[in-house]
Amino acid sequence: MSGAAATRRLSPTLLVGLGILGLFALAALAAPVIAPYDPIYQEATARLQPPSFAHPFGTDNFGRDILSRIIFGARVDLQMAAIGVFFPFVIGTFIGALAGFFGGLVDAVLMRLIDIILAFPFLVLMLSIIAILGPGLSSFYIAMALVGWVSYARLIRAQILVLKTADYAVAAVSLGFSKPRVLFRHLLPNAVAGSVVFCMSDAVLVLLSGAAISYLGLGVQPPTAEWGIMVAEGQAFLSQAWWITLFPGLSIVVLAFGFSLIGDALGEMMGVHE
Amino acid sequence: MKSAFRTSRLAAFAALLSLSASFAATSVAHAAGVLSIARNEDSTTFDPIKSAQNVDNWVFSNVFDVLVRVDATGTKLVPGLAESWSVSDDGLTYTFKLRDAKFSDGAPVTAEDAAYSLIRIRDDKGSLWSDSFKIIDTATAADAKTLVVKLKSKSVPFLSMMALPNASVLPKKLVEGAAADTFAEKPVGSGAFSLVEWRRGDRIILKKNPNYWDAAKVSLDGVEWLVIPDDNTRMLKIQAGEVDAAITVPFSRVAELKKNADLTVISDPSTREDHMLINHEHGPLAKKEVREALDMAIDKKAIVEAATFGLGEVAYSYVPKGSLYHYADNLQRPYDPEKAKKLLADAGASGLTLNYIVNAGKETDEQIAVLVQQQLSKAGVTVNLQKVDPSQSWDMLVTGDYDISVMYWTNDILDPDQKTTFVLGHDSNMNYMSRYKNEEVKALVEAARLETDPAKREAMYVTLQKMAKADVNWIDLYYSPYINVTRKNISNFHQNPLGRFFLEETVKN
Amino acid sequence: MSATPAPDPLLSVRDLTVTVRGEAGERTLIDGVSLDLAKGEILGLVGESGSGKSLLCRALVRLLPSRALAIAGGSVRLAGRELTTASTAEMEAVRGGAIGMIFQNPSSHLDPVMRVGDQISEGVIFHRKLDRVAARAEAVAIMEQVGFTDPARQYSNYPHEFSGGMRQRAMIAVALACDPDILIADEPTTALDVTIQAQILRLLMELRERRGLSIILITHDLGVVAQTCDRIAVMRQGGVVETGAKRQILTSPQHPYTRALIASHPSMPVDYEASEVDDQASQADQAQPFAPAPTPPLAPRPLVEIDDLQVRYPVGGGVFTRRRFFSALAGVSLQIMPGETVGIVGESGSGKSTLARAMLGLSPISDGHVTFDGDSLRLTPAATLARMRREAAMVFQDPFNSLNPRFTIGETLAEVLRVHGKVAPSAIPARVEELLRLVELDPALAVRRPRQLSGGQCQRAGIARALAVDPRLIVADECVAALDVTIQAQIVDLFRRLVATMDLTLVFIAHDLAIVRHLCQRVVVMHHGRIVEEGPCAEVFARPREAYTAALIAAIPDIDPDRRLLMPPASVLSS
Amino acid sequence: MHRYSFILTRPLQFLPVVFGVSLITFILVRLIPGDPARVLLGARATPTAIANIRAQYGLDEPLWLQYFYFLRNLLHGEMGTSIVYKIDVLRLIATRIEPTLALVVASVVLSILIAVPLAALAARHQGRPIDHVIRIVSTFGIGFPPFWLGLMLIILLAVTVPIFPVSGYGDTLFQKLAHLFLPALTIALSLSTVLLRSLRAAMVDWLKSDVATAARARGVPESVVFWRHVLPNSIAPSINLLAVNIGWLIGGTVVIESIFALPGMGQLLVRAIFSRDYMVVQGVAMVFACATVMVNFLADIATVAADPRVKL
Repeated sequence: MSGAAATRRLSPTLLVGLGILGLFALAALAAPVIAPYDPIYQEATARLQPPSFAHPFGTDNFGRDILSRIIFGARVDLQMAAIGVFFPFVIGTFIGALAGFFGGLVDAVLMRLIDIILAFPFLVLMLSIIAILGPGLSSFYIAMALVGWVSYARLIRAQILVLKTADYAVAAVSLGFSKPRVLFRHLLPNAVAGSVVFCMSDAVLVLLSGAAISYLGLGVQPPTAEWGIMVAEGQAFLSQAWWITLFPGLSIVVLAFGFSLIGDALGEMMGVHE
Repeated sequence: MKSAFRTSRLAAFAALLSLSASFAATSVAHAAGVLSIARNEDSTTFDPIKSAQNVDNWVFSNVFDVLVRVDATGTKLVPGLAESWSVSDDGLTYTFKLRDAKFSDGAPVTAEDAAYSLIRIRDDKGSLWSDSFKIIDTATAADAKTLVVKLKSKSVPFLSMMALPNASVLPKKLVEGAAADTFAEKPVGSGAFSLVEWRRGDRIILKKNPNYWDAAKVSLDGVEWLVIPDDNTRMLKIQAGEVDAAITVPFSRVAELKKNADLTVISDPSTREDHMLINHEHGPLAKKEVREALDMAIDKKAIVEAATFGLGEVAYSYVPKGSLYHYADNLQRPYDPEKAKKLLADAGASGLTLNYIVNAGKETDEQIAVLVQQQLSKAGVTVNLQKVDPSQSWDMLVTGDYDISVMYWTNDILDPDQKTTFVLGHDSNMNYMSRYKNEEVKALVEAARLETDPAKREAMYVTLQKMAKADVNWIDLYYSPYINVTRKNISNFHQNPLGRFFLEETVKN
Repeated sequence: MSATPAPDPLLSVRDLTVTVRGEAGERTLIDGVSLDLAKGEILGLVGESGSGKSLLCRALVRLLPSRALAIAGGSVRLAGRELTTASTAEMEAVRGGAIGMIFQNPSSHLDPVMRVGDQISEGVIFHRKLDRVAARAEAVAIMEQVGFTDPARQYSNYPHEFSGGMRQRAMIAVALACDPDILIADEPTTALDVTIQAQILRLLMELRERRGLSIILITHDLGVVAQTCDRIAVMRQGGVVETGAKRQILTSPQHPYTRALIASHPSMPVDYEASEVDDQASQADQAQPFAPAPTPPLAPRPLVEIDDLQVRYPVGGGVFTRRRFFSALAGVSLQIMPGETVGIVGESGSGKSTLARAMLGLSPISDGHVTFDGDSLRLTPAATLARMRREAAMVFQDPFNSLNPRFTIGETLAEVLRVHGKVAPSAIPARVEELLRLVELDPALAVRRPRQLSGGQCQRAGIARALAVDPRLIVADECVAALDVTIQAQIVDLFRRLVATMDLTLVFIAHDLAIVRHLCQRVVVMHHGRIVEEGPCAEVFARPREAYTAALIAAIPDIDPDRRLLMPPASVLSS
Repeated sequence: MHRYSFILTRPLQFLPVVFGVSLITFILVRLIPGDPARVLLGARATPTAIANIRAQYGLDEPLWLQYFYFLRNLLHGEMGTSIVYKIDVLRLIATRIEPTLALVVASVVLSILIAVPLAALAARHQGRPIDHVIRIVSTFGIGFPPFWLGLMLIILLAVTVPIFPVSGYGDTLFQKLAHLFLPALTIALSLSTVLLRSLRAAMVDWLKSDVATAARARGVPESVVFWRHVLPNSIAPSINLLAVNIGWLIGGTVVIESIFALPGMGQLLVRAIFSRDYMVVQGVAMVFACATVMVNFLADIATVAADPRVKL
């Protein structure tokens, strides 16, 4: 109803969300400039230092500066969130669009495939892929893409099923537009709104999956600074050095908060509910 | 039944909501004399020949008994089920005299049972120890209490192997008669405790075995081995007083636990040695000078400080400190990254890049990796860390798909021969995957196995330790103790260097 | 029938003003409206969309749709009691208890997950404080009154299990459950077919007689008002422009807007030109006054020929049960000659839209043939479809939904031109402008998206898009149903001009017989997937052969207050 | 009834799903570098011992033959023998099902108990401060890594203030509930936020809906409008969301199980993957797949029950 009014003026929710994301993005871009220390530099004499002026967020068990690691970690985590969402989004959108548009056998086969993947224990896939391809971000992305597309495919398929009966879709067909044109120029742009909103909560999911994999011992390669792995590694020192886990943990929470806000605001703007 | 279920559920909910009851109290509903021990992994089986894992051995030692035991110091063999034994002059025939002992079901332990158990570990298809016990030619019961074992060839370490929990004496009648895994579900042994229940993934419940030959000495009424995989949770569990003991305490937690007045942190010497494997077949690593340079470029003291929190000790020989024939004066190359850099340059290996396989999920290993990476960079060596899960790293080590990797070894027998053979003796595992080759060393390993004179034998092992160090077969990193923690009311909770818990001596006050 | 307003009205509205707080400050939505409603009176509240008639009625019971809206001034007095300042509890007693409401769309106003009977007894329980059993009995009794045939059983049915007409009856039953004095009926028949509409209107009038109800009937259709109301209030832009007795308003409207409204009404001209039509029904020689009959006499080949066309959809059934089919079209045969203007009429579900889509190859055909200018869709599907796409175009019902919301009007038109390639790329902008002028749209609107246009403008853009292919055939599917009457009249005029000037064949589908009567030469009446009657327009409307057609025509509410609204005999409609 | 006839036909669709899962699992776990025999033997592995073990478990056969045996065994209701635990996989799984199942159920129940009242509160005060507080707090809740949250809960509610046990599973129902509370809460804190957002959105829509307006217009008090009309209508879309999340949960409780030492299937699965215990990985994956399929099936039934219009 108020869609037109909402698009004209950015909602405060969106502004705060974008502000948070922008702050982290800025930190990531300017990491070498603003980080007070080298994120992998170990200072043997400064292990497990509590927050101080020299180290605002304290140091870890190697004497590395937590603040600097969080700033550099923003690079990895934002990249994880972006790539971890991008490929599932693209693949899922494409497959979902095909299934919804063509229906019939294509749809039946793809839907069974989706059922299988949904029923497949995520962890088996995650750990297997990482084991098969070797640990590292690219394996993580591949595993996320293999599983993550399903949600998008389902969302898009449902949307396309509705939209393809819309008058403008029928009109496009009746005007002799080719199938790819109808699908990709007319239906898809109108169908992706829900998925774009979902992207934001998915980004949170990706970050948390990365952290969970780190907890199980397979994540980003050391000594790379990444928030999830910092939390996981810091757990060993939970009771004596709370700052090792707290600050990267908070970073995840705040970034997730930012993503959620953006998702909420986009959803409101596009009239989409999850 | 249904209404009973409902009322109890209602009661549970009421309690949950009011938060009045302390649930913690309900879960420590142990009988007074039952010792609960938290560990990080569950047992896998109760058939001793089908496991090669410490988690199983710990419990095997409680439930089963062996002919010969290793004492608490880990350096002497003492009588177990065998009261005494003798060795023939040619070293081929061993005669064991069994004491009057009973299995937990009341049946006597006979020489027949002992003979059967030894033949079984050698011949059974499911045995993981066949190779080690191939040396046995025959095992027969001369009479009800006399076991005669004939070896195919002379072997000094044989007696030590009899102390392996895997060679425990099992009741022939029960094992033979039962289907494959029935015995493993309801094991009967002659140890200090017997199995009451095994809740897989949760706990193993043992009770005191009244038929144990030394039952009078046993103070505990029972033992519970709880599985708590997460290190934090395990430590929190004992801090909350929900268990009596927690084992494998991470180094990082020791300082904090020591501050807790309710807890006792116990540090027992072990045979564990952490070392860095080097793939001798990979390019410049074939050169002794390069390996020497790496040894010099690694600051073991810093590793001991940072990764073991000062609880370990810098290692300098593959024979662990405190164990048989350890050579205390072995060479220790000083930490000198500059010299290492020069050595590398001289050997034409400047700008060396190494692929370092790290065992994922091992806190200390990951920390060492990060430290070593930085230390070696000071000597101009680039290290690429590759974190993989332990099963896979094992595979990569076997196929030689690595340059360096940190592994550890704990002895399970008292004699140094086993480790020496695996590490230096060119056996089928490529000298512990290092691909180290030195014919002279190999010959000496063979000779040491057959030498019966302890003094001569010690000399041979000292030489071996020196030669290995000179060749840098690997880089010794550190020795570390077993660190366990108990509540203050627990006493005599100890592990010997081979890992055996002496729970028959433990007291819960 | 027409009651004179009682001196002391039951409901009295004075200077009622409703405002909305927005980002740009306050705006007035209802602007000082004053109205009276006497006991037993039916007041017709007429106006086009956006005139504020629904909002006004919500304001009466203080059910404003958003918290941004507020009653800024004026008074609403119900039997002397002021409602604008009444407490929440008092208002809850008034709502349903004194004033019952019926809404336009019973499908969305009935709770889909609650049994119909429970929704009726819900109000009974709250207002009359009856227990469940008694409330149920009461609800069953009311259901019987409003025309449920088996209320005891139907009490337990869910809304979706009823037809639209029955749902509206249920809605009425909900409103009547607490025996209110006033019934506010907000467009109660707009979503219904004409025959059902007639039934519902009759029911309302009966109820008025029987219970002495006062009714406010909100509608956009002057015909409905003419057939049912005592007095009429005409609303426009939040204000009442004219109030008065029905006859006075209809015969001598004072306000120019009222006059325009009456002029736009597609009334059925009863006797007009009926004499001109003779009995020959041959399609070839039609001399209609609307079209200049450009048909070349030497080309008798029909442009579209439909032969025993059947379209079936599977419904339900699965692995274990036999598949069942719903026949949307059960053997339709029809010929459309070049240059002809054919109207297809019928109620919802009669298959007229399916026919339109099947005619253009947009719905799969189960059986039968469609031939387009000699090419059979069955025999040479690819070639025929290709021709159809180049030579035929469609105009849709929902003006907003038929245009891609992401494209501007210009982009939409340009895309068609580009895909068809009939115009050189450099000439596209000029052609777009030309098309917009053709449908009488300001070319400056080309940069707007559908949401930034009015419904009428969108529909013109939709027609422009159809014209962009240079079609020989245009199929217009209910293309004016969603528009206000004044706009409807303009669009129909536009079609008439286009047909007259452009050598077009037009298939015009509508449920509104009056419009078809105005526009078309020939009419085809459909019922349950079959053609029940066809023939020249004037003849069919003047002398329908089938009872169904007659009932359909009779049910159209005429603007003439003297014509009685006929309820068609139930036997014709039941099936 | 006809609307529920899908209950008879739907199970046929389970077969391809479970079959597909078994095939993918089979291929995937065997592609992982690493050898169960070597894991079993540890540092003392010798080539002959490895060959012996491989032969014993049929790992030396060609892959297709192994899969064929697997399927054949499956038809006899067997899933093979665990390489690590040396017992029948189905028996092994049977010992570990209950804690996982209980954890999932407890988490879902707790999530609903948290989400529904809060969503109701927020929706009924849409745009007011209480709504913003609930939304912000719940949005924050999404971002906590569960393992961190779990540990914090232990420290807070089991060690500092010893109300609940630190970890483990109990004997009696009462103990089990006590042990399940913290892990279930950990999951519920993130699951409920998802649920809350979707419920709130639906409730806000339904509060503005024609149905609510019509109910108000017949004098139904606001609270009754909410509980009798808005809530029942808002539930249907959340059922699907819940089902998808339960699906994730079934295979994703590993971390929680590990932290709270719950002897469930997640832990079994991770250990099995890390020790290349192929048979167990396959078995657990198939059980998880069946459970997920069942959950979706139940969700379908619930959807049909919640909305009389739905036909499947």
